[in-house]
Amino acid sequence: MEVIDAPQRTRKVGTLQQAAALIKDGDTLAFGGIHSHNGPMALIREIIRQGTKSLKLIANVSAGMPADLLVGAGCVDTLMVCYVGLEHLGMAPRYREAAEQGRIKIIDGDEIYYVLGLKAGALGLPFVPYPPGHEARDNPKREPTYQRTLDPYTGREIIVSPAIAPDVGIIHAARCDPYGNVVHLGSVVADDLIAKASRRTIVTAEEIVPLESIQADPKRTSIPGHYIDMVVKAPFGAHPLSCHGVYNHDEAAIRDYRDADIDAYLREYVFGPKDHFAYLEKFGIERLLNLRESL
Amino acid sequence: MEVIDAPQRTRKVGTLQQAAALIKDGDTLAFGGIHSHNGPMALIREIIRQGTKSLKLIANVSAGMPADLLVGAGCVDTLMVCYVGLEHLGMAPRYREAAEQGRIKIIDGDEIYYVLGLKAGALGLPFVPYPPGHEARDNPKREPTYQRTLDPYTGREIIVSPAIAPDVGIIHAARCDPYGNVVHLGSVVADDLIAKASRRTIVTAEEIVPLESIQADPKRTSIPGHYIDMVVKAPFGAHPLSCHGVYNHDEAAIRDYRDADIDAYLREYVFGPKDHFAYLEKFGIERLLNLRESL
Amino acid sequence: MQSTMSKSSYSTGELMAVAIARQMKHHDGDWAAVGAYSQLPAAAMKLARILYAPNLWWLAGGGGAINSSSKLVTSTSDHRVLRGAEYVMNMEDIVDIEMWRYSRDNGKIVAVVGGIQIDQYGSSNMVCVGDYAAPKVRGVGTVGLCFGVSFGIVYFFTMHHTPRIFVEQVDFVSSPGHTPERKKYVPPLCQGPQLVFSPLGIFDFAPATGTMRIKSLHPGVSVDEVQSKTGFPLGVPEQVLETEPPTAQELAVLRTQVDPDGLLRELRITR
Amino acid sequence: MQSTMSKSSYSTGELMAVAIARQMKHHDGDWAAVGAYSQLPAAAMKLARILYAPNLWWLAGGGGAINSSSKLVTSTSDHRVLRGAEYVMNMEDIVDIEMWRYSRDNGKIVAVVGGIQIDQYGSSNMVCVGDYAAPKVRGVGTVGLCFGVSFGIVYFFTMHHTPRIFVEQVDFVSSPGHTPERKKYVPPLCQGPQLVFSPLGIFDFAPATGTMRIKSLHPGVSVDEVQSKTGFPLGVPEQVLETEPPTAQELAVLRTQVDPDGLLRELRITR
Repeated sequence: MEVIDAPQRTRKVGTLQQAAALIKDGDTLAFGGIHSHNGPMALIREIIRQGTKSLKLIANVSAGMPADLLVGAGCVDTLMVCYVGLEHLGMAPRYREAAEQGRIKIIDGDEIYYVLGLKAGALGLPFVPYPPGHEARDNPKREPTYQRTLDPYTGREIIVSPAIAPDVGIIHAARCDPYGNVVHLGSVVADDLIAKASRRTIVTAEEIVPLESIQADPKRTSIPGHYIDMVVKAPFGAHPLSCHGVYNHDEAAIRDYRDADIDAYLREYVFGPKDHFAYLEKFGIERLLNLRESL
Repeated sequence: MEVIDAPQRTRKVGTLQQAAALIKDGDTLAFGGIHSHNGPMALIREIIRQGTKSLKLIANVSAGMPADLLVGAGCVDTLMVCYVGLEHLGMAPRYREAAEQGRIKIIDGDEIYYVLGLKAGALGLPFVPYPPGHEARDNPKREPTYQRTLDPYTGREIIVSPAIAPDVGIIHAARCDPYGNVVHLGSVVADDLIAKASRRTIVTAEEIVPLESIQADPKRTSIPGHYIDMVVKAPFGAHPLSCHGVYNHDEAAIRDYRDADIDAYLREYVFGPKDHFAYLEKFGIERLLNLRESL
Repeated sequence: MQSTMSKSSYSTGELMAVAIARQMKHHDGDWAAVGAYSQLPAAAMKLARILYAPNLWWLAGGGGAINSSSKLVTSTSDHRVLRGAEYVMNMEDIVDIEMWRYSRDNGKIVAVVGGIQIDQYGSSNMVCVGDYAAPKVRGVGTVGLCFGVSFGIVYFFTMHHTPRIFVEQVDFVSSPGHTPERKKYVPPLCQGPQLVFSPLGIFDFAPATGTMRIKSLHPGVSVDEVQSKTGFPLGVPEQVLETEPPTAQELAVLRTQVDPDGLLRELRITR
Repeated sequence: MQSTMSKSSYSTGELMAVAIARQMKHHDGDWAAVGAYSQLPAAAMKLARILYAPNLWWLAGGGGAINSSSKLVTSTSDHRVLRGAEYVMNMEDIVDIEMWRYSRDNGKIVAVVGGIQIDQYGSSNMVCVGDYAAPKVRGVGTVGLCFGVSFGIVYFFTMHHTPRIFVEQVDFVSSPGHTPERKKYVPPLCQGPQLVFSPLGIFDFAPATGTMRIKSLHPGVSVDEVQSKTGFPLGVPEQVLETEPPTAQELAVLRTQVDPDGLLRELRITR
């Protein structure tokens, strides 16, 4: 039977410009992916383009170029570090320089601090309580956001670290439907936790798939759409990083970034191109399509 | 090239008898599934058959017949309750009677106590810290395993509940390979957490699939085999409950259980049949196959 | 166009499902949890998404289906509920969202739950009748009612309306209603119980006293009848409204798309 | 049968991968974690599962692949690593198992990790060189070394053997070695660092002092050479063993099944 006058479901689809505008100066910003994979690079370039400042950046569990670029562009005030580096390509140069010169505040986390902090943020737990042993490490001694409390079951003093609840989380995935249901074809890493812990979450996706393709296999959905506030179509939106299941990372482009003068790089690849497709044009269709590799 | 003299991977396949023998008198035992779905019933019948006593049973998040049957058979000393009932079929009669007569000790949990308790057990966290609000509920007041401590970030006194780390976890799933890699075709509920938190975990499965079928789609694996100590092939091993993705629950058989004299039921369906297939014979192939329903 | 049918042409279950569905107009874009043994709210969520709140997200109980679009079945954790869903939550997912969603600014968490006792302040009990240490009836356990202090909004539904369910004071607070302790401890964004959908009517809570009062009575129900079946004095408004019966469109969608097997008409509902 | 090849016929990377793989004989049935920038241990795990420890479970870094059986690639979080894996962990899964596995009696958690500094007690540092407040070099961060107090056993590997890496005392303890604080706080089942695999040799820790000592030196390496490249006095056993070079079978499996692209031969390893 025909349903008359029923309201229609609202598509959450927006543009990179609209998405970047949701991130305000001073926000706590988390981004997804890991190393040279699945970073929301097109959106990060747009955030820089919009001149966003004083971000408290929650670098992902092993962050490379996304964190380094935001630091190099002067957008970052405080950086929560679990790992920031370029894996086999060496140190992340702008992060290292900014940290050594004291231009950014570092919060020295690690995998537990980051992952269980986000989990506590998602749940609203007051803190993360640690089992014994971490007293022997320097992070809880040197990083002042760790605290202590009592374990009432043993009477022992324990270490705790804070819940992490970002203002905005940004992730990149292979597929998303217009209502925010995300499908990762490869590793999810902590993208699901970022979506759960953040007050708002934006997904950029290689393609926007119809709802029916989600409903056909709901167990493939990696993040349910109720956590997602905006969906942006961004093909090759992780370039020069990989998008798992769709294309490999462009290692030469990452090396070029590493070795470049940061201001020249920003002029050429961020402020120069008028939009994401103009950025992609700088690499050309042959190079991009040769990165394609499914799982 | 041919590899000479290399050792072979060890299959973890065992029998229901061997699996039940891993559960000792007095053990803390957790079981998977929810309501009338995915309970490891064949193994539970074998545990009863072996006369296991004084179990500390961690009933699943919404437990029905598995908990009621173990209580009715006199195997349970302490019962952690989140929900024990028969959903639309009413109360779980042996649980209710044993609780009202004080024959079992009840730990009054709930979804947070159970799920985050298992999570803390998996992680080895000393306890679960609660956000404000739960002071207004009676569980933290009446159930003595809750405690209080200080939130050093706010100076506020908070509620905490204990980590849960069962001695043995038992779950039932549609598929498992010989090395313990599990595939749920439907809901996982807390089966993954049970496997993570328990010192040993046993899987009963409708079928044992080859490793290659797991490797063909590793993102379908719901629990990695490193958590699994024994794999048992048990077709219709959840009967009279459903196995998600394979067959529906046998509601008439659950009603019959509910209304039966428990001793008569145990004689006929647990102690009488010499093994699991003899149990299935009591229902017959037509009835069983008519329960089949894929997703 | 939206003609009203006579009382005899729909069941109380259908009436209640429609009433809950209409309330979901206020929750378009919000996220709603439905528990076990919950055909009424499950049908309501399906109906609401078709007619009134297409942006409503809802969870079918412990099975974890988000936005299940299959036909109504008895158990919300039945695997058939997963068909046509958009995501399947495990228990960690469920606790993650139900424990603390009010920190997000893009949607409230709503729940439609029940209890073996509900009192005049909207406290709910699933644990025991009588003394906790030696109960007359041992209940199923607090289960998801622990989230009663983290949900943004709680709605109750009951399949029966008797003085044994609607008691002056619950014997165990699984989830607190408008109690002094809620006021003292629970963040104000977690607003607690707002409405009760029973087989006799719809009830809300007086802001001043936090006590239950009649909002509307279902067709054919009198104030005397509902008061006689309630274990505490109900607030009675100056003008007692009648619950608007299901429209032809609501019933048609319910019977063709939501509940083609007619489960709502077979529910054992006590009036 | 298992003939030994001459030194020139294998690379130091291949030698180290084989040495780590052989150590995994002791971990058949255990669970091993390999991090980022870890071609050596990743190759070792693959080789070990084929030749020595078929029941070894291993995690390829942050990408989360369990028992990856694809050919070696540069990054352990590359999606190509997921091919032929048995499970894909997300970060919650990884933390769940790496934080507390010693409570289980069916297998140890083992890790093969590195550091920008490793000291004589096996403490490891990824955070800074020099003063923490004003570092000469700001490191990448502690990342997974936080599990150094929960892993059952820790192995180190390094791509270089220099006094800048092997220091008397680390400037920041990302993961504690055999320190008084480990003894005081860390459960004894978490045994801490057991071996160090460097381009010059294999090192263990003297039980009495907890300090690093030579276990074996790779072919062609002298005690003087390794001592001159180490920032603290190494323990020297009465008889210094030579690391057994790869056998023909090990090299064949490595080059045909594990690393057909020869990444181990291209690694920038400093001797």
